[in-house]
Order: sequence, then structure tokens, then C-alpha cells
Amino acid sequence: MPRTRVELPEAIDHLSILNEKGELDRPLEPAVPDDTLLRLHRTMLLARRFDERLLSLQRQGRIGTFPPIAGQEAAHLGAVAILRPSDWIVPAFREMAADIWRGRPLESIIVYNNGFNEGGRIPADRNDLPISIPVGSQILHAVGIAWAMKYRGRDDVAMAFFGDGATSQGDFHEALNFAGVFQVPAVFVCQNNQWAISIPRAKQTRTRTLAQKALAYGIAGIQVDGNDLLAVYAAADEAVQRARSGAGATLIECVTYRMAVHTTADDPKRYRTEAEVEQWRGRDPITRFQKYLAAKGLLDEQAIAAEEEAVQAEIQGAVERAEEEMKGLGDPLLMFEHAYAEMPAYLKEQREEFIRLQAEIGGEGRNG
Amino acid sequence: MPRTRVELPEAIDHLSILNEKGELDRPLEPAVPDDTLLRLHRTMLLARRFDERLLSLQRQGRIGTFPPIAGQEAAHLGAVAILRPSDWIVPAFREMAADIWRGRPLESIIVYNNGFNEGGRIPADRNDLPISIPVGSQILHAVGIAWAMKYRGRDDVAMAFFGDGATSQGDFHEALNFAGVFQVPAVFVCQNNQWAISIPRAKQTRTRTLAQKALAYGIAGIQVDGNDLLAVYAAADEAVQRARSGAGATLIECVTYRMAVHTTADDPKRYRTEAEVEQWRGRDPITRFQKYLAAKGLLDEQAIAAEEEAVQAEIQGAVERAEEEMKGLGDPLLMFEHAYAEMPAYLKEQREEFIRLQAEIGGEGRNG
Amino acid sequence: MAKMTMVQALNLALRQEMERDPDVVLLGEDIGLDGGVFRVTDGLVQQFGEKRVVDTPLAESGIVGMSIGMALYGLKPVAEIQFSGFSYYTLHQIENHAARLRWRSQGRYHVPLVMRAPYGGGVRALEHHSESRETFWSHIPGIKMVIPSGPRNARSLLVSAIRDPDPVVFYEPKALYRAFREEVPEAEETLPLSRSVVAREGRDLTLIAYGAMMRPTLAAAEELHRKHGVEAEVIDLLTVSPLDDALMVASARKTGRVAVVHEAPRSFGPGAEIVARLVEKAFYHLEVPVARVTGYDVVIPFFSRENHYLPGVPRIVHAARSLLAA
Amino acid sequence: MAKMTMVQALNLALRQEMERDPDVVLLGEDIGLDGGVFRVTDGLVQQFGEKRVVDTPLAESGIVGMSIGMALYGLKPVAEIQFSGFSYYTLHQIENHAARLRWRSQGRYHVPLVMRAPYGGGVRALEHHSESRETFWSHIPGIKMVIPSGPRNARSLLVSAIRDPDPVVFYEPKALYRAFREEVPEAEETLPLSRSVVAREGRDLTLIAYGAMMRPTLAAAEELHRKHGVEAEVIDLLTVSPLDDALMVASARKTGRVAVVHEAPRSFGPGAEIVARLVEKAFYHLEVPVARVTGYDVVIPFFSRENHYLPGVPRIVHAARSLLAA
Ligand SMILES: Cc1ncc(C[n+]2csc(CCOP(=O)(O)OP(=O)(O)O)c2C)c(N)n1
Ligand SMILES: Cc1ncc(C[n+]2csc(CCOP(=O)(O)OP(=O)(O)O)c2C)c(N)n1
Ligand SMILES: [Mg+2]
Ligand SMILES: [Mg+2]
Repeated sequence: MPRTRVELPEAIDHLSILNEKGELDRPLEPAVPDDTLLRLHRTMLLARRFDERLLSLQRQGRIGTFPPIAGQEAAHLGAVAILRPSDWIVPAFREMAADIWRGRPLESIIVYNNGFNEGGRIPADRNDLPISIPVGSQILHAVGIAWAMKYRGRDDVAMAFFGDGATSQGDFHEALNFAGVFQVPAVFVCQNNQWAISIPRAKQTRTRTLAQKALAYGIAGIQVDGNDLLAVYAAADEAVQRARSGAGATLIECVTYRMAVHTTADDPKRYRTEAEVEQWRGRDPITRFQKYLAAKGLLDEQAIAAEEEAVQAEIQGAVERAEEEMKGLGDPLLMFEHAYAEMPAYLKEQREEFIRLQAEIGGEGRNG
Repeated sequence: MPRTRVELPEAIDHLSILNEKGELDRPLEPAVPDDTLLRLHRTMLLARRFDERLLSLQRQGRIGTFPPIAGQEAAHLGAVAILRPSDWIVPAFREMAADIWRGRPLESIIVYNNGFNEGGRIPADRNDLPISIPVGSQILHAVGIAWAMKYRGRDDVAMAFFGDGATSQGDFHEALNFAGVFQVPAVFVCQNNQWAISIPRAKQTRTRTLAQKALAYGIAGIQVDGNDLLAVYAAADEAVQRARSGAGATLIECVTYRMAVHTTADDPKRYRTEAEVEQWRGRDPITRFQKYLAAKGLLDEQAIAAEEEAVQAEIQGAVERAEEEMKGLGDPLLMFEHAYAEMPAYLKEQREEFIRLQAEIGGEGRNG
Repeated sequence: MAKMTMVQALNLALRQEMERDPDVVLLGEDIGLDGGVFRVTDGLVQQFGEKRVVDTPLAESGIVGMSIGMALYGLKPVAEIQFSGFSYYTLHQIENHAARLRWRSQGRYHVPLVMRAPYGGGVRALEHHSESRETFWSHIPGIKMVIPSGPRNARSLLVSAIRDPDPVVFYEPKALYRAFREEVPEAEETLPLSRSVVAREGRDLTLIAYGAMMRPTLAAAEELHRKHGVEAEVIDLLTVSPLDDALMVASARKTGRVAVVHEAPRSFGPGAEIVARLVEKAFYHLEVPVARVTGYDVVIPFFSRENHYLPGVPRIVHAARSLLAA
Repeated sequence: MAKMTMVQALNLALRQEMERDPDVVLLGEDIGLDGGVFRVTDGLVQQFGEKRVVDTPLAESGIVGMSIGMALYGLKPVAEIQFSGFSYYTLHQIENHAARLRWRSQGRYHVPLVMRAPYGGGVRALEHHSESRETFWSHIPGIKMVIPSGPRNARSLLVSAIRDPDPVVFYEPKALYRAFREEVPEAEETLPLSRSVVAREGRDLTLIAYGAMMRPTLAAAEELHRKHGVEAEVIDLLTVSPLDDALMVASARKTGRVAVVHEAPRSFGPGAEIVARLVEKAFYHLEVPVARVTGYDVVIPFFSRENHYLPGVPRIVHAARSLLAA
């Protein structure tokens, strides 16, 4: 009695399946159909090349600021790959490969990044939320969606994404605690990319892992090599099964790295060394996955080259379609739409005022 | 490598020294001078009887709503007992025995509870914050104070109090995480009294203990029997030493029970059974401590009776002084004070307006 | 028809909407067995079970953030914040998300949540339990800020708020929770949001108020009539934002003399917007400056002094008579 | 004297105050090695060390809540919130505590913190990075809401804000961070908080603005002069709250024609309070209704359309000419 150790029912594991050399831990290999493996590869490659293209469009002033994802493709794609269309994803802002996997057209990403609200539209057949910028806040939405799924008796799950920085936010805490209390079918995927802008992981929290924060909520927690698509997939599979079976939520920490700038407005040279980045370059999730596919006989140099060409063509088409589409956008009156289901009287008056003003002071540029 | 258990450096202990029968675990007995033990007993008794008196004043309409502390005396008094005057305490609203220990006059508690802002005044020689009602929010203030102590190179500590319910708040999370990252000399005392109004501890969070939440912040955590003043004292001693020595913060979960209503506006019959309350009556921190003192030869029936009489006299004096004091309070112009160091022009005008109005519509009652 | 307090009327609204629509769920602190600290949800957990009347952990941002998710999925969450003084914890969820998800998704999603909270002074409460900060929510595009003034309109407005496809902040004047009873029909009643009403007709001057201030304002109008032969028109906003200015403008044009009454601090308070609208739309009809009878620019004092802070009948009558004397 | 951008001028203010007073400490996200995402704190961690330039975990309520504790202990924390769109996370700390601890403790404690945040549109930023919600803070008794309009007054006001014994919310117009340079003396300069200034004298009408809107407002005044022979008086609030109405009232009495310019949404925005003050104090001098040239009651659109939302020179000129035509 007097001074005793409290035994905790939960424990935190670390999972890795494909190591940095692309070598497989065979007993842990998840059973993924070959065509899915190839689609996953294709999506990672597409996302990587599109990211690069966006960067060059941004440098040319053809789109605005955006957050590149390079290096993190496996960390989020591996997790959504296990989902059904009826599941929901609740992204932060660095999950482009997941968005693409779920069917978001590349054009819409360009349109969004060029400052058109139209780029935020989501087709009626996808159950995904738009990008959420206020760090940590969206995790609660996933809990609410998961709660509603359970309420409706569905065996779907809600999967939320966020970064290492987000784990410091109060909303992260409230979300995971609610998820534990209500035992909702949620999966929390933390893309621990080592940095929150200039703040390194070690200054974000004193804990050894982020996964262990699950112990504060009585939910499952696991840390995985986030540059190992198979490990992410396997952990997500386990978590999704747990969720679907009614056994509650899971926190998955994907240990990965942000290879590029935080956003195009950022200059990482101010706060991190090239040596660190270099070290992570050797852990690239795509080349590692390619080695695995090659070893399985699913992919060779030639096939990779063909894929590279195909994704470039796809990207080129998207850029052209987006630039065409954007010519027709920009009607300022759109700004008065979608504030409410029905436009309030005073807002209607403001809209009228705007139209009158446009006529009187010239329709060009600032109204403004 | 593949699937391995993450070893956590921290562990959570449970501590109990005086059991429910008042029996001592001798090796763990903290060295507390006899006169301090007697002062602690006196303070618990005073707080208990004053709590009862406040309840009757409230029922008579002589003060407003307040949150009784009965049952929790040891859980907070044990923790502050180890502090120096230069340490700071950051209370929630259910730490009256601690307030009294730190020198708050009983009168001021009555004046506060009767809706006079004057009751919030704190003498210049005490480093305590006033009561903080927004649950969880004050924990961050303790972190800031502790940070400032470290900045100034003092070896003082800031001790924050809060309830089980508060652990669900985002601010709790942010505070403990900051404390871990900045390694500040803070002690977080959670009075887990099993209820947050009508929400039982089990619905507040799915974890086995509250203390284990420390694992999410890389700080020390310990659970103690909160009705055992010696255990609380010993845990606080350890935590305060840790803090003073620069080794960081501690979360102490004091397992206790709210014996009375949440506040005088509450009706616990709606949500908890009399049997549960009865069970906790047997664990009363005061009778348990009295048995300990009796076994030590420091207290007997007669001495207890004398103490009872003394505290009643002290309370009676305070009630009389407070009621006398309150006759002189109520000047409405006080409401314009202490908004800013210097009163802004428009507020001065409002004050003038108020004075004019008072003259024109009569100085009585509502101005209003 | 039964005579009901506002608490009972709100309870009726919740019960009937829950009976009518299985997507309506309640969540908040102590709303289950405890029935809410003011008993607005009394009996509902017994009738609908813990599945639909959800006691949450103590975390306001959590409550509202989770409600947003529920609403996105198609439910109609009604979140109770125990006191409006703790609703500030939710501002980022409301401003950054609830108010914008329709807009952000260009119409794909919407957030039909209601955030209920008792607000205002006059009940001898502790610090943080008497504030009136409806301005925060009123200033946010995409949010509706509704405040009833009596049992019957409280019921109707709450029903409308629950059915409204957009997020509604619903502040309940706790001073009126049990202050008086009104006939509230069992049969369904709704009131449009974004529409104020004339609570009393008059030709001499216009008093504009809402929520708990409607009582002293109407009492002042009565006293003006009885003692001074003055006929005050009284407008009850009901929805503070989006602000319907049609009635107030019409009334101001008719009377030329207007006072606004609210308990929120004066500066940057709702009264300012009302003055601005009247200036925009009825300027040339105003005989005298619009008066603001409001809380002062201070924190509402602890309860022994709160009656000096809160506008009351004498102050409103005084302001009205000053308008007429000018 | 050196020609400085606003970013440099703010940096100078911070540096000099830190040199002068060891109690001044900075905290926030990315303010150390990164120098803040806008580089306002550039070089400071190198000069003062991590002990005084503190990179925090990503938690706004934490930053401000901790600052409150630091301030209570006697330090002078200057907290940076990376964008004002994320300052809402701190409302409960500001309203429930920072604004009240002086009052709650009846003068024993006070909270000399500054919460800095870039606000406003015009820099082609992402969602949540262009808002203007100074109303939230302006409505809170106990808080000062300060917004500079150029490098020189930014420096002086920030120095004053740091020295002020009360909590100051300091919104920096990010559109002006690097938009132009001004001479900023190396020697100490302060400006009183709660005092607006006449930025341009004129007799025909009054334009009231602050922050980023001062530029188009002054440009509009120039155009009115040049093209239309109209002399606009321009008032720069500098401190939005507590609102100093002396200058604007004097100006309105002189010109009788007033327009308020701000980028915040119109309804329940700062312009409403300005109209209300003018009605209270200059009603009989107003020839025409006070005009509000503001953002619309919508979320500021993504950057391709934001210029249609933001008031600009043509709109201000148009409003001014309409005032004169009426
Ligand atoms: C509440 C909030 N605070 C600050 C920011 C500014 N900001 C954008 S991203 C970011 C860092 C996020 O770090 P992390 O969560 O690790 O995600 P990552 O960017 O690494 O993907 C910050 C501080 C924000 N968007 N939201
Ligand atoms: C932020 C906030 N939300 C709600 C309340 C209303 N409230 C006051 S005390 C309380 C329960 C607190 O529970 P706990 O933290 O366990 O402390 P206890 O009352 O048991 O001492 C609640 C919900 C509040 N004061 N602050
Ligand atoms: Mg990160
Ligand atoms: Mg409790």
C-alpha cells in the first residue's frame, strides 16, 4: 500500500517494417494487393512531383504561399490508404498525397493556392474536410464526426491529421480526452516531421515520444517510422480495425521529416542545418518503397521512368486546366456568398452597395 | 527494431502514509515539528467549522453562493504547509484551508462571499493569487510565475491548485507542457475530489489515474491519498524540493472527496448516492489526523474540545467583524476603480454621469 | 396552454425538437442527471438517454469543437456552455470554423449547431457569472446571435435556432429564467431569426432593447405612460446579429428620439451598431442624439454593487425624459 | 536618424526596451532563431539569449496565460501571437484574467503584458492570416487596443505599450511591415496610449482611420485635394480603445462631415463606436450621416479577391465626395 507503482494498462510500441535500406521485416508485412501497392507508389510520386511543380509555380508568382509536403508522403498516404470512401478525413494542411488519393483534382489544389475560394470546394462524393489552418483545432472536428458515426450506428471512422506542433495545443488534449471518454471511432495521425516551423520537436514537449501522450487519455498509442509506408499502413490498419470494432481511438505518431521549407515564406537556413536535412534524405519514403516494390518484382527502373513521365503529363494537364479555369474566376460578388444559408438583409444591402460602387468607381481592381 | 516497446523514463507512484484507521507507515512518516502538526490540525479544524458557518450564513441569506471545502482540508493544506512565504500559491476556488494557513483573514472570505470586491484584496505581504473561477485557466499563471522565479534566480516555487475536472481543460495541458519544456519550479496539485459538479471522475477521463497525465509532459507525477495529510505533505515536500533544486515540475494527484455540495446552488442528490458519501465519511482527513496526533501524544479529547471552542470563538469574532466592516462598504463608485492604472477619459465621463444620475434619480438602490 | 417560466419553455423546446428530430443531440457540462445548473435540460436524459443528452468532460473548446464535427456530419448539436463567461474558450472554434465552414467549403458543408449559454447579471452570482459579451459573437460574419426576452419567445427562438442551418449563439438571460411566467402553447411555435419585434407601440420616442433589459425597458415605458403621459415605442431585437434594422429605422423615423438599452459595457457594444444604423438610415429624422443606457466600461461589480451597474427603470425613464426635454 | 521599415522600427523598440529594462522578456512561436515569421524579433535572441527571447511550444493560450503569470510576478512579457487570426485562442485568458487581475485584487496585482500580433489583409496570405478583429479586444474593459500606422509611431507606441502598467493588445498592420520607410530616431520616443492624432489638417470633412487603412485614407485625402480641391482632415486613432474621442469630436464639429475607414467587417465594428461617440458629442454639428467605409460583413475572401473587400483609395474618395454632395 504505502508507496506503490501504478500499473498502467496501456503501453506504447514502436513499429518499423521496411528499414532505411528498403529491407523488409517479413512477418510484419501487411497484406496489400499488388495493384494497391502500385497505386500507392504512383500517388506518392505524383504528390512529390506536383509539390515540386507547385514550388516552381510559387517562385514564378503564379500561385501564393503553400506548405510543401516532400518527405511526408508515406506518413499520411499510408494512413488514408486503409480507409473506405465512407470514412472521413480531417486534414491539417500538409496531407496533399492523402487528398490526391481521396480524389482531389490537382487543379483544385492550384486554384486554392492561387487565392480563389473556389479551390476549397469538395465534391459531394468525398467525405473529407477542407484544409484547416488553425493548428490543432480540427482534431476536435474529427471527434465530433466519429461521435456522430457511432450515434448513427455506422462502422466508419474519422481520421484526423496534425503535426508535432499541434500536440501542444489545448484542442489536441481536449480532443483526445473526449475520444477516450466517448470511445469514438477516431484515428489520430500525428505527422511528427521534427519541426513546427523553427521549433524542433525537443522544444515542443519534454516527452520521449509523442505517442506516449495517449497514456494521458486511456487510448491506444503507437509510434511508427513515418517514412515507411508499410509501417504506417499496418499501424493505421490496426487502429482502424480497433475503431470499427468499437474499441476506441488510437494515436499514431508517424516519425518523419519535413524535407523542404515550412511554407514558401519560410527560410529553414535560419534554424536548422543542411547536415540534418541530408541525413533524412537517405530515409526517403519513396525510394525506400520503390526498393520494396522492386524486390517484389512489381517495379523496375523502366517502369519507374514510365511512371515519372505519366505523372508529369498529369501535372502538366492539371496546370493547364487550372490556368484556364482561373481565367473565368474572380467575380468579386462571390465574396458575399456562403456566409449564411440565406443572405441577411444588411448583407444584401452591402452587396447592392458594392455593385453600385463598382459601377461608379470602375469595375477594375480594388473596389476597393 | 520492428515492433518494440517504448521504455518511459518516468513512472507513477501511489503514496499513502496514514491509513483510514489513522495507522502510520512509520518509515514514510515525514519529519514535521510538533508545533507545526498542531497548527495544521488547528487550521483544518478552523477551516471545517468555518465552512459550516458559511453554509449557515448562506442559508440565512447573509452571504451569497460559495463552494464548501469539507473533506478536502488535508488535500490542499498538506501541500501548502511545506511552502515558504516567498513561494506563491495559485488557487482555484476550493482551497480555503490553504488560504487561511497563508494568512487570509476569515473576514475577507465573508466579505468576498457577500459580493463585495473588497474581499478580493490581498495584503502586500502575501504572495498568493486571488480565487480563480474559470476552471483550469490559472494553472498557466503558476507556470508564468515559476518561470519568472527561475528567471530571477530565486529558489522559490509556484504551487497551483485545481480539481479533477480541470484536467480536461486545454489550459491544463498547455500549462503542464510548458512546465516540462521550460523546467520551471512549479508544483501542480490536483484535488481529485471525484466530482466536477455532477460529472464523476470516470466520465472526466478514461485514464486509470490523473497522475499518469504527467507522462504526457515528461514531468514527475504521483498519486497520493488526499485525505492523508502526511502523504500530501510528503509528496509536496518531494515536489517542492525537486522544483527548488531546478529539476522541474510535478503533478500531484490528491485523491479526496467533496463531502458537501458543489456550491450552495447545487443539489448532489440529483447525481450521487448518500451511500457513496457515507463511505467517504469514514475517511475524514481530520479525524484520521487526530488519531495520529493522539498516538503521538500530542492531542487528547480534552485538547480537541478546547480547540473546537477556540476556533468557534475565532469564527464568531470574524463574523462580527465582517458584518461591521460591510456596513461601511457598498459605495457604488468603487466599480469605476482599478480598471486601469489611470482612468481613461471616457470612463471618467461615465463616472461623472453616474454621479449626476445618482443625484437626479435618487441615491438609493439601483442606479440602476 | 400552460404558464411557464423561461427555463420550462426552453426545456419544452428542447424536448419537442428532440422528439421530432433524432438528429438533435444535447451536450455540455452537467446537462444529464443534474439537468443543467439552471435545470434547462431537466428530465431530458431520463427521456432520451445518455446517447442524446451527453455530459461532457469540462472543456468548452472541446464541447464546441466536437459539436462542429457532429454538425458537419449531419447532426444538430445543441451545446450548453454553463455560463457565457466561459464561452470565450470557444472563440477560436466559432470564428475560425463554425462561422466559416459553409464558406470555406463553398456550400458543401454547413454547421447547424446551437451554442446556448446563460448570460447577464442580476442573480447575485460569483465573478464571471454575470457578463454580457454578445458583441464578440455579433461581430463575426457567419454567426447568428439570438437573445430571447421571455418564456414564449425563448421557446420559439430556440426551436428556430435548432432548425437553422447555420451556427447560432443563443444567450439566455438568466435573470429571466424564473422571473415570470407566460402562456406557452404546447403546439409548435417558431420565430424567424433576424427579425426584431415591436413589443409596445408608441409615438413619442423609441426604446430599443433585448434580453433581460426588456423587463426594465417595458416597465419604464409603462411608468412613462402612467406618470408622464409619454408613449414609448419599445423594440425587442430578439436577434442581435445579423441585425434587423427595418423596425428600428421605421420607429426612429416616426419618433425622432431613440434610446438603446443594454447591460453590456457601452464602448464597442451592441448599442454602437444600433446608433450607426440609425445614423445611416434615419439621420434626418433624428431630433436628438440617440442615447445609450448601458453598462459602464468596467467589469460588472460583484453582486453587492451590480444593481448600480445594470440599467434599471429609473435610469431608462430618466434617459427617455432627457430625450424629450432636449 | 535612420530610414526604417515598420519591422525594423518594432525591432528597435524591442531591442532598446530590452537593453533598458531586464524585466522585459519576449515569448512566442518562432521568435528566436527564426526571428519571427515577419522578422520583427530578428537578431534579438543573438543579443539577449534564449533566456529573454523565448521560443514557446505551439499554444496561444499557453503563451498568454504564462505571460499573465510572468507579469504578475513583475516581469514585462511581450508575447507574440504569430497572426491575429490565432489570437482568439487567448480570449478567455485576456477577458477572464489579464483585463481583471488589477480589479480582482483591488490594485494589489497588475498585468503589464503586451500581446503583439500582425493583423489585416493585403499581403496575399492564406486563410486566417488577413483578419481584422480588433473589436473583440476593444470591447473588454481593462484592455488597451493599440494599432500603429507607420514605422515611427509603431516604435513609439510599442515602447509605451511595454511600459504601460496594464495589458495592451498591440495589432501590427502587416501590410505596412515593409510598405514604406520613415525616419526613426535612435533616441527614445514614446507616444501616449489613449490619444489619437491629426494626421492631416483640413476643413471640409473628417476621415477617421487607423492602422493599415491610414495609407489609403491619406492617399484619398491627397487625391481629394489634388483633383477636387477638397481639404480632408484625417485622424489616426493609434489607440482604438480606450477610445479618445476628443479630437474626432472637435474635428466633426468643425467639418460636419465624417467618414470612418476600417477593414474590419462593418457591423459591430470599431466604426460603430466612433459613430456613436460623434452622435453623443457632436450630433448638432453633423451635416450629413457619418459614413462607414469598411470591410463587408463577410469573411475576407482568399487573396485573389481581397482587394475587393479592403477599402481602398477609390472607395474612400467616393465616400468623401458623397458626404460633400449630400
Ligand atoms: C493556432 C495556430 N497558431 C499558429 C499558426 C501558425 N503556424 C502555421 S503552421 C505552424 C507550425 C505547425 O507545426 P506542426 O503542427 O508540427 O505542423 P507542420 O507545419 O510541421 O506540418 C504554425 C506555428 C497556426 N496556423 N495556427
Ligand atoms: C471554464 C469553466 N467552465 C465551467 C465552469 C463552471 N464550473 C465551476 S466549478 C465546475 C466543476 C469543477 O470541477 P473540478 O475541477 O473537479 O473542481 P471542484 O469543483 O470539484 O473543486 C464547473 C463546471 C467554470 N467555472 N469554468
Ligand atoms: Mg511539424
Ligand atoms: Mg472535482
